[in-house]
Amino acid sequence: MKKILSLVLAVLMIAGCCAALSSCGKSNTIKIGMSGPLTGDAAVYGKAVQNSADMAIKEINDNGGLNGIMLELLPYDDQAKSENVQTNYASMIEAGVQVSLGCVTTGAGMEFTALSKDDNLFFLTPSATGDEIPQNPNGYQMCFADSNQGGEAAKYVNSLNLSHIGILYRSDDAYSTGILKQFKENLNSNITYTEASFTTNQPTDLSAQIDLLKDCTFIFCPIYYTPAATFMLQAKDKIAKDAVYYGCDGFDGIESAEGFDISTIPQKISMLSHFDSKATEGLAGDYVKKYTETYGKDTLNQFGASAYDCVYAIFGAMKKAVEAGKEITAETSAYELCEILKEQFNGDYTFSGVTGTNVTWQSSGYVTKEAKYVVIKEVNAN
Amino acid sequence: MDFINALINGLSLGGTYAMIAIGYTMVYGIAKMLNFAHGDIIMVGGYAMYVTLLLVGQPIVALIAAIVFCVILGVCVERFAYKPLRGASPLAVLITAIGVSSLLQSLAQIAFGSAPKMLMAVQISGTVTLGSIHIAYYTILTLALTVVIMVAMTLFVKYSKPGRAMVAVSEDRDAARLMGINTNAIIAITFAIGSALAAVAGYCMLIKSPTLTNTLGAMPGIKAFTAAVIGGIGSIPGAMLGGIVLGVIEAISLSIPGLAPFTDAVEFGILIIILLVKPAGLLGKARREKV
Amino acid sequence: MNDTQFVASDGRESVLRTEHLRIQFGGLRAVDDVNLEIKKGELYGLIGPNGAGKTTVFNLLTGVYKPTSGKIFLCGKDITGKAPAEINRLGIARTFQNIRLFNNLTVIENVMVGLSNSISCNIAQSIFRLPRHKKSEKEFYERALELLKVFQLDEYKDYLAANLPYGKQRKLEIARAMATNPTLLLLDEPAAGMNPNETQELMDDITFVRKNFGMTILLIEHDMRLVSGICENLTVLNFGTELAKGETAKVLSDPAVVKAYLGE
Amino acid sequence: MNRIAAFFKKPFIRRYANYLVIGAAALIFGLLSVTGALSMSNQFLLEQISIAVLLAVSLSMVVGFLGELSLGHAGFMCVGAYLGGKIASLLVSAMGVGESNFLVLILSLLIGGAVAALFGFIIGLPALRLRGDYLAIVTLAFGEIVRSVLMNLPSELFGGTLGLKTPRFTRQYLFIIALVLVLACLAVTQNLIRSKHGRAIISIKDNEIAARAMGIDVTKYKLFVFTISSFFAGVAGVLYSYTQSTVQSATFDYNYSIEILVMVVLGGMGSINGSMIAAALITFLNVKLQSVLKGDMAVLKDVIYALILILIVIYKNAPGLSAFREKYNFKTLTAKLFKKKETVSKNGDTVPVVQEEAKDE
Repeated sequence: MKKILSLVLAVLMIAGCCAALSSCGKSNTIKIGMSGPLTGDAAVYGKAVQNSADMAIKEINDNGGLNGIMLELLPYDDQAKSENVQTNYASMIEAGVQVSLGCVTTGAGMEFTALSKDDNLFFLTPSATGDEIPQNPNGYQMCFADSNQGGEAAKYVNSLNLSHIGILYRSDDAYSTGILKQFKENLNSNITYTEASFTTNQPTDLSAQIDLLKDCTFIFCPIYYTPAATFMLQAKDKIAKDAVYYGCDGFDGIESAEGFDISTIPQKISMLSHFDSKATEGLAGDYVKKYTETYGKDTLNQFGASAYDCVYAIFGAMKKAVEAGKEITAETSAYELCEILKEQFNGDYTFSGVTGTNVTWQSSGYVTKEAKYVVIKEVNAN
Repeated sequence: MDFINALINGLSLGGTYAMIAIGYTMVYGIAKMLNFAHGDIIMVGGYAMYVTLLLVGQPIVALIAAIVFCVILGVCVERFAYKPLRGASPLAVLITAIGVSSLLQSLAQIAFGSAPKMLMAVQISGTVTLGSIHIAYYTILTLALTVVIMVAMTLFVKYSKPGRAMVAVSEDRDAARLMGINTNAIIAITFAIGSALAAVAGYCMLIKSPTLTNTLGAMPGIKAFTAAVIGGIGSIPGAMLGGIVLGVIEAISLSIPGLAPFTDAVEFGILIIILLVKPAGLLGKARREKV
Repeated sequence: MNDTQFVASDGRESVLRTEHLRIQFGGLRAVDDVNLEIKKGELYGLIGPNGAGKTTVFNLLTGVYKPTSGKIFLCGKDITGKAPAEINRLGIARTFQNIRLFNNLTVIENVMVGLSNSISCNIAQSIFRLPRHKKSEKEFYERALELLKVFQLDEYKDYLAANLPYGKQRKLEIARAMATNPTLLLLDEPAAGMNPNETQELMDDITFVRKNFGMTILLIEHDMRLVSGICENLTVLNFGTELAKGETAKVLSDPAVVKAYLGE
Repeated sequence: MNRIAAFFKKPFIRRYANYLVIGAAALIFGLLSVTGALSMSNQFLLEQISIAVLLAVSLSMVVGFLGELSLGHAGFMCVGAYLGGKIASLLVSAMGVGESNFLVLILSLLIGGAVAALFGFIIGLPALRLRGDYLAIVTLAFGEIVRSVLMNLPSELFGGTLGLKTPRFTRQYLFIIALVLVLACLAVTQNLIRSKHGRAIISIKDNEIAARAMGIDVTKYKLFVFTISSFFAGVAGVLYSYTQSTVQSATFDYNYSIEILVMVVLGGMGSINGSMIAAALITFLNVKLQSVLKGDMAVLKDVIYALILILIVIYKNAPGLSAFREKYNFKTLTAKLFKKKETVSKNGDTVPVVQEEAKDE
């Protein structure tokens, strides 16, 4: 009995302080929710999304918000694990979130898609590329879906009339295996490939994978940029000097890793992406300059750029709806706001931002925008 | 010829696992506890190298700084987290070690941010090709360090006074205390050596691939614990053998494309088979309970 | 239960018989060519200097060690090489040189563990609390209490075994062994570390057990006063071999035995 | 105050106190939930707590009573989640019933639990020969093997890296069923421990050689404990699959097994009530910290959790602090708090009314 009584006291104490902290009353802002890896292995991608969304919201609020109504970001940490999304989703609903950026990773995103269906909570995900993420009417993607990213990449590789390519992918990651599956389906049958895979448990030592791929002159890497940088650094004198690394949108930000001097990599590095973190002019250039000043270079990547665009796309759609007579206030429910935004996104709403110009969305939630073939670095001259 | 390369990769990978495993097995032998935070000492050593490189820029100085820092950290962790629990149930100490491990990882993320750091200055590139066999310089250095450490440890345990005292304490702590051995000092020395080896292991990992994140030490720690058990927990030569065996299994499994995604299953599967055949590990001596 | 009735030399039924019992650890023959013959209801002594192999014989009889060669018969049935649990079910119970009680169980629960095989109640009956469970638990309690009374331990029944004083722990071990309803009881230095009146109390318990339960007992003991007081026959072991065997008084006066024990 | 204390001390209440607490929780929260008064976050919280308690009680059988260290409990949960989830999704589509079909839930619970129990039996076999840390690493290895294999099987089977789609039971009722299963597991565990088989299991933990000498069939009991423990871990896994829309093997890594072990150890070895309370509190703490610490504060969650863990373990277990613990433990605090009236016992010295706590079976 002693144990039970003593610990019930502890429960009340904790509940009290937590309840007090979280219910900070109904402030008059439009709340934008976000669930992403703010800690753990994938924290660098989650942090980029959180920082960029904050930056966009500050800019919008600085020049008046939505007709005087300020926006507010509620970023929750899910460590890129699907079992944590449930708690974050409930916190969002109870904090009065009206619109959201969904999840940062595909694995967690699947859970968010299912949970948000009944509440009709609108989400525009910056980087959850799974094909099934936007399957419900309230779901949209700012990033390419695996299928079209995999398809685009295969189309590009087919055009290079190579006979053999290497593939480096992460076998325990939904993003990597999702794109690779589509890539293989669209690859010409005459192109053979050697596959090398790694998992979260072997992120640093890739020597076995290098041995498998050392004779390939073209290596397709549907992986995020941290393991990509690791592979390139470790393989720089083992793989042909004029080989080409070709990645997808996860590749962007490879130069931002602190201490990583990309010129020491002899091979060419290119990617299919909707953002180039080396941009200097236009919207992308402004974003890169401002982000680097505010948050530093080490979390500058396309996850952030895409999140920045998501906030502006939602804001643009809301502004357009208000101009068209729709009424949006801090009290508008998530359900109503979703209907308003769906009307815009399924309609003729076009958005131009850091990751694309004249971007439109289909009612299926998939984005149509021009994929850029971005060369991060040419083969070293010597 | 791929097999040879895979073998060489396995030896260099096994070398790093062996260094970490020696730390695990010594601490287990002496303090009868599983120091789950041992893997994270590697990560802390990495960040110590990162800071020193910013200040001084010399990899060798960075390594020495990392070793010194890790030794201090290892001894402090033992002094404040484990010593109070001396005599408590081993499970309690295990849970504290788990707490220390997650504390080190989260403090590292607070101090250095979540983005990975690339320690290019530490990285050693360049390979030697003999016919179709490629041996990278870092593999040679790792193997050299592994051999040096193995020889040093074996001599230390056999011929040095603290070394023999360590063996005595691992055999029977109370008896050793009666023989005038200051067991607390010996346990502190064990943690110091274990942490120093962890720093060197961190160095060997970073010269190969210089990516440093706050979760760098997590999985290698578990692999090293597995290696220590394969070799027979508590036996230093066992830890060395277990580390090499595990490294080779992992490298070979990764070199076969179809098998690569199943590498974890292959490694742990072979571990179970070894333990079923030799319940006390390859070199462990089965302690027969006196009836 | 006994398929062939072994009749010992003086007509009484033989409970335990070993033929050329030997066990070798590497080169060392810990026990060599031991031939015991213990008859029903007898209190047989097994004495010898330290390291003579007495406890090793016990471990052979109870299946903890497998003999290198030789046979062990219990009431005529060959039990060589069987597992400890099975040997216990066949009728041999033992105590240990260094006490091995169940410290997280109370005194009465320790004895109940001994009774496990004599009162049937399968796992399902226990989990679903079928009537068989209640009945068996009552029976466990009563029989355990009865045994504790025999050894004057009933007032400590709810103490944790570890909290008992040394002498009482020894007696609990015997009570627990008795609970397995053995045909042969092996006592490994029960009087070790006991003061004189505890030893006397122990002797009374042993004689009580022999009389009331008709128990056959094989006793390892150093205390000559205890051995000569209650053992009819005994075997003297020295370096694993039988030095002398037979009627207690005659053997104890044998010069070879005196020499082995007391030296020159 | 004394009447309440007296009420709690009646033997019947004390013996079934934990059943009553859980039953009351199921009833009260169930009514709240059915009438819609229970918020979504609390429904999710109750699901997570009941699953954690189920895992803690089932692990305490192996770690607390049999005394064997298992670091692979999440592996059994993974088997339950994948097998049970797969059966559930097949049945839902085959029978064309809704995802919250009660019959499908029961069937998948049984099948998921049974398959996990089979793996428990298989893992029990090495347990017969291995002890302590060697067995711990084998259980950890088992967990990692299950995870690695299930994830890399062709995606038609178990969904590959994208995870297995599983039906989602309605939030209103799932935690009630989960609490009922906790009661079942508690009943099985306590009935088992408070019987001759329980005594046999504890005797094996205390002194295996003496247990064998007393005729205890150590092999049977070890295998049985591993099997029944992994059955309930499998059931917890199926329940977990019903709380998610996709089940992913990354969830069931060794850290999850360690978290369950932390609950059992912090709860006090061999004390079922302690394990349950620790499981509920740790889950509550984790969820609340996750929902409160947003944005840049998120990283503080692990720091706080780690510090609480280390301090509690050192406070509860450090031999040096035993004097400190005596002075400031709960009993003396409540004695001062409620100004207990002292009764003079027959031999003259004052005896505080709050009785020595009964041995916690």
